[in-house]
Amino acid sequence: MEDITNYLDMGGHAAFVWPALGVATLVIVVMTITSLRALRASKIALSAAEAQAPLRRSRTTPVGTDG
Amino acid sequence: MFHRFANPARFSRIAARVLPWSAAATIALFVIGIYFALFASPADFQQGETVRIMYVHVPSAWISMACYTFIAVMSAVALIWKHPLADIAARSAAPLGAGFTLIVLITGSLWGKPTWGTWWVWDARLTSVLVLFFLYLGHIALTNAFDNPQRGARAAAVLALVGFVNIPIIKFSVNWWNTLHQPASVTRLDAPAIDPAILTPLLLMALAFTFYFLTMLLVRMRADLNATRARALRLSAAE
Amino acid sequence: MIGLILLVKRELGLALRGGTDAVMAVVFFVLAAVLFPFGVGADPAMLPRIGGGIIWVVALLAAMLSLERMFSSDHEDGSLDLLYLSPVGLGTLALAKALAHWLTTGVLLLIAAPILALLYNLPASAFGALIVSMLLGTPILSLVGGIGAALTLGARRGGVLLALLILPLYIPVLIFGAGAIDGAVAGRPIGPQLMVLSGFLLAALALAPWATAAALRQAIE
Amino acid sequence: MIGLILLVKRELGLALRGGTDAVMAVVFFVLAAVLFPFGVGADPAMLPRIGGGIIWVVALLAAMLSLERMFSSDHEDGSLDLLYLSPVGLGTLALAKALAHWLTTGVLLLIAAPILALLYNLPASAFGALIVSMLLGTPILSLVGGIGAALTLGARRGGVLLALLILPLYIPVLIFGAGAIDGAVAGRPIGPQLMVLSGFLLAALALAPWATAAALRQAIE
Amino acid sequence: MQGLITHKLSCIRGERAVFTGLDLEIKPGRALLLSGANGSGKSSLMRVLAGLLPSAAGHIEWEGADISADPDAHRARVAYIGHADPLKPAMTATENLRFWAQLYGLDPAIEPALYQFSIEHLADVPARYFSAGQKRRLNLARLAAGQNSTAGPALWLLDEPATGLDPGAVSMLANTILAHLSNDGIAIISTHGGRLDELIADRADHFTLQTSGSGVAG
Amino acid sequence: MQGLITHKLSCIRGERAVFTGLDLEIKPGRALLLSGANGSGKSSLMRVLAGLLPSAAGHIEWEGADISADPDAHRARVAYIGHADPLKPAMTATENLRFWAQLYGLDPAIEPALYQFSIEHLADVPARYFSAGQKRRLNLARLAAGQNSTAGPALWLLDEPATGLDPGAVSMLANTILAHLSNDGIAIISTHGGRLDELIADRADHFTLQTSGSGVAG
Ligand code: HEM
Ligand SMILES: Nc1ncnc2c1ncn2[C@@H]1O[C@H](COP(=O)(O)OP(=O)(O)OP(=O)(O)O)[C@@H](O)[C@H]1O
Ligand SMILES: Nc1ncnc2c1ncn2[C@@H]1O[C@H](COP(=O)(O)OP(=O)(O)OP(=O)(O)O)[C@@H](O)[C@H]1O
Ligand SMILES: [Mg+2]
Ligand SMILES: [Mg+2]
Repeated sequence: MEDITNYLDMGGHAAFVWPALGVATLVIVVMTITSLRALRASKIALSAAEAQAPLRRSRTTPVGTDG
Repeated sequence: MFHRFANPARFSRIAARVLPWSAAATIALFVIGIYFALFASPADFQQGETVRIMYVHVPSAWISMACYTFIAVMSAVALIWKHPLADIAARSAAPLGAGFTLIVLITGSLWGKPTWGTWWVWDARLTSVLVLFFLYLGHIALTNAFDNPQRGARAAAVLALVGFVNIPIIKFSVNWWNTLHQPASVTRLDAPAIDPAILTPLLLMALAFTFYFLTMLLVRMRADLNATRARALRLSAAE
Repeated sequence: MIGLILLVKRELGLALRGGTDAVMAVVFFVLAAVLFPFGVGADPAMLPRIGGGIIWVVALLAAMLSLERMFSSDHEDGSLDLLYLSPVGLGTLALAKALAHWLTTGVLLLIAAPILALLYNLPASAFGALIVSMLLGTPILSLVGGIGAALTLGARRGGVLLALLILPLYIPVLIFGAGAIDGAVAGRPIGPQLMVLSGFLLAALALAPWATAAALRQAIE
Repeated sequence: MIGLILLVKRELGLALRGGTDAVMAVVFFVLAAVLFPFGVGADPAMLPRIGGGIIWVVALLAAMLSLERMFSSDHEDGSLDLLYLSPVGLGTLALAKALAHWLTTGVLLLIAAPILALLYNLPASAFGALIVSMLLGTPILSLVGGIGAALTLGARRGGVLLALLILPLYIPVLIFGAGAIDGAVAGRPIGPQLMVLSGFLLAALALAPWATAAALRQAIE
Repeated sequence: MQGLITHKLSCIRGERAVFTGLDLEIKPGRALLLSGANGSGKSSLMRVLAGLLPSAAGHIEWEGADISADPDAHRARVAYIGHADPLKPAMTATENLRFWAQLYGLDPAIEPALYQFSIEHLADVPARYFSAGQKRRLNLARLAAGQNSTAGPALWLLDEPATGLDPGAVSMLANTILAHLSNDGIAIISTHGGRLDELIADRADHFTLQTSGSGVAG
Repeated sequence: MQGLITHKLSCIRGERAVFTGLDLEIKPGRALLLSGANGSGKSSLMRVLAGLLPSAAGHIEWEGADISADPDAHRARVAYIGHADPLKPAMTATENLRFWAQLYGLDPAIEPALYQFSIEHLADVPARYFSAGQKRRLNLARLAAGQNSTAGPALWLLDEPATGLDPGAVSMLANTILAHLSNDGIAIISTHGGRLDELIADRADHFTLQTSGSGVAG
């Protein structure tokens, strides 16, 4: 128990070390979440667009969307 | 016009296959790295326990500079060869770079208070990193400032190339001007002037950060590609 | 070359006739510099200490303010289309615009600066550093500013963006410019600062017109 | 009243969509305030002494910069003609524009100011004075600024003229605003300064829309 | 039923007399087609009639009363289309139009007005993306939005309204004007000739401004 | 003597196809009158032909050579009149015109050009004071200034050039265009119909852009 308190105290610099690590974690988590959410949203948008596109595709070839 | 998107499609497929592996590697490296950084390494005899800040501060600093370099290279590719993947890579990387730069600034400040006695000094190293942060913000803002995404990408590419002069300034500012900040001790031409007990966790964390960056880059690029394709499909359907 | 002269002459003519807001920069420069003692309190001991820095910061802001109109009036009325179609290249146009911007703002700032230095009680020894550093620094502001002005043409929040893009790039000029003055006040050698500024100027001269032209090409559509 | 709400909503909508440059003011505010330590040198003992003044001066400049576009875009595209012909009077228009200007610049300045105060190491005791003085002062800047913006519509050197007209009128606000902060830093009572600012605000509220409307009437021709 | 009458109206711009001693009379339900060489003062006359530009001499009467007696009432009855299109590029067609309709206290039935000029498919597109003619159509849709309300403007001052319009849009404009005239409205329309003039010829008088100053009824 | 040819030209604006697969052919000495509803893409086509807007697909040939092979040469042969008048309000008519003429390396005989559009009396008046039609005349005078020189632009791209012109000025414009065509020049003129079309009908072909994309020769 004492060990843990001692460790958490970081030699008296707890007020600096833990916030620093916390902020880093927070930023990384936020970046991860926004990126993954963007990927999910884009997949949904793409499948929605593909669902209605094939009807028209034969008539007008959309430029820059092949492949 | 058509060959341009054949390439991104192949990229998308490869990225989808690589992603699980790189994600797994990132998690594994983080677990090992954090173990070494927080538990298996001693406190520095000068800096005490605050040295643990270094294990996020320094890798973030490296990534933030490497990311900008990556953006600058991609921008050159986009402007010269007009490769559409380069545009997408650049604009996917920018928010990540901004995030890492923010980590550098905040952890640096939190480290500065106990070691230098102040949160912030206006010296060349800190200033040039702040400029880097603004350059990232400018890049993101410029990318999104136009209704035509192509125009945004090209403008941002020009900015990225112009702003690249800042990178050597960050790197060498501590050598060119005497400042409070540490000079390079790991990335030197001769052998690293640093204790292996500290070097090990530092390198492990740096590796973890690198893998994290690459994984997120792939995720964001895939998202961007999907969104671009969806928009193109919808617009052609609206004809 | 003929194109360059022609373009610069046109810009200067417009500035003289009040067709552009270039002169605005000096007025802003002087007024803003005059305002600071009101806000900060006119402590005679402190003013010389902060004077060099304030003069440089205000010069930066003044230069930035006059940037926004550098290309936008030509963009809006269709002149930029014609300039692009003309035999004079966009690179020459970029250089001419930066030159004209410097002649109408930089030079005037240079003239006004010593007066402000008097106002802030700068020691006589610092005047040389002030003039030389501004002589080297203000052209950089015009050249680099041109890139920002071209990049943000037609952008959604042009003004904000311009400030966001340009001020960070101006910071090095500020640090070395103000550093030279401070050094002179403190009696240190100011050669290194001036050398760095010269280096920046040469780099800007070589690269900025090229980058501006690339940005302008994107803006025409 | 309905007209007022409608006009304010339109201005805010335009600001949100990036159709106006109102947000520019805050960005300028923050960037300019960040620049000063570069120029002046970040002596931790001096920054708090000049911080209050610098923040107020930069707020003044930021407000002034965003004034120029207050009426000019409506003037150029013919909207001002229609606004004049509408049942909503020019007085209401003037009030709505000042209100919208305050909401898009003043309020944002108010939010950003405490952050800058941290940067300048202002003592905690001065925060209240900073906020209250800006709360009272920034609406004056918008109201009085409207007069200048209307007077210089279509003038040949609009920008310069505007600065020349407006900055002198802003100086009293600056003196009492910065005075309140300095007083708070020094532990003096700041009631008198705030009373004076309130008086200015009431006077501006009563007179400025009227004067702006008169100036606008002259600009339509 | 006296309509609009001008007495010896003069206008000075940039210290030069644009027109002097102009006498006009337009009855309710009639349009006046105003022609004249470039620079003869058509736009200036429009602005004087709208109360935007002060006249140098003479006066304007509406239903027998001098308009300077009650400028507010006069402004309320004017609908003005100038050379410029008062649209905000950042706002959509609907937003642009709704703002003007609400400001003038008109029936905010925006969609029918957009339909009337066949730009309903652009309703949610920001005006930034409009072609020159699409912008003009949106500007003209203001007229249609006003027409639906019970007491819309009675005096339409249209300065070259057909600029940039394709033939289809000109017909739409002509129909809008004819509907206005059927309601005993008055329209003064500056023009350089064209399809619009033919389409409303039945209900229109002609007047040509001479560059020298005074005009010639045609 | 092949003139201007486009092959399967396409244009995308704001991620929407404005026109696709456009094939045009204009012989030297001929004008093409380009019509089409508002928003059908006339202005966009003009800008693509001028090299101001990149085409999304297809290519443009001048005398058999792809213009993208030598963009500088192409720009040198283009004279472009857009919707806006590129004039500086603070400069006089002469100054405005002389600047453009000198910049393009043309014979700076300014006065004859002003005469050609009957604005010589405005030579020393700042453009700020011009009426809408006077501004347009000054803009068009650039064409006249270029014509006097030995190697003036061979390809005129005129986007609704007659906007705001009175009938007299339209004739002046028609004469200027006809003179250009007599010199084996090419002119592409967008229009919504009007006197100009009639005046140059003998030497003009017609083409109508469909809003859907591809066009119909008329
Ligand atoms: C906001 C403040 C700070 C910023 C922006 C900042 C920025 C940076 C950057 C960009 C690097 C990478 C340099 C390179 O690889 O060449 C770095 C490395 C480093 N920083 Fe900081 N730093 C800050 C504060 C601090 C503080 C307070 C300390 C500790 C006293 C510190 C200690 C270090 C160390 C030891 C390195 C590693 C140097 C090496 O071995 O290469 N930094 N910092
Ligand atoms: N800058 C732009 N960005 C995106 N789309 C645009 C832009 N300008 C025009 N468009 C769209 O492109 C299409 C073609 O416009 P263009 O200006 O070429 O038409 P136009 O034939 O010249 O019409 P008009 O007769 O009205 O002048 C229109 O549907 C328009 O909405
Ligand atoms: N703002 C102004 N200041 C001074 N003079 C002006 C101004 N605007 C126009 N003028 C002059 O007044 C005269 C009439 O201009 P006006 O715009 O009324 O002509 P117009 O008949 O509408 O011409 P157009 O057919 O070209 O539109 C012109 O000679 C013009 O030069
Ligand atoms: Mg007119
Ligand atoms: Mg068009």
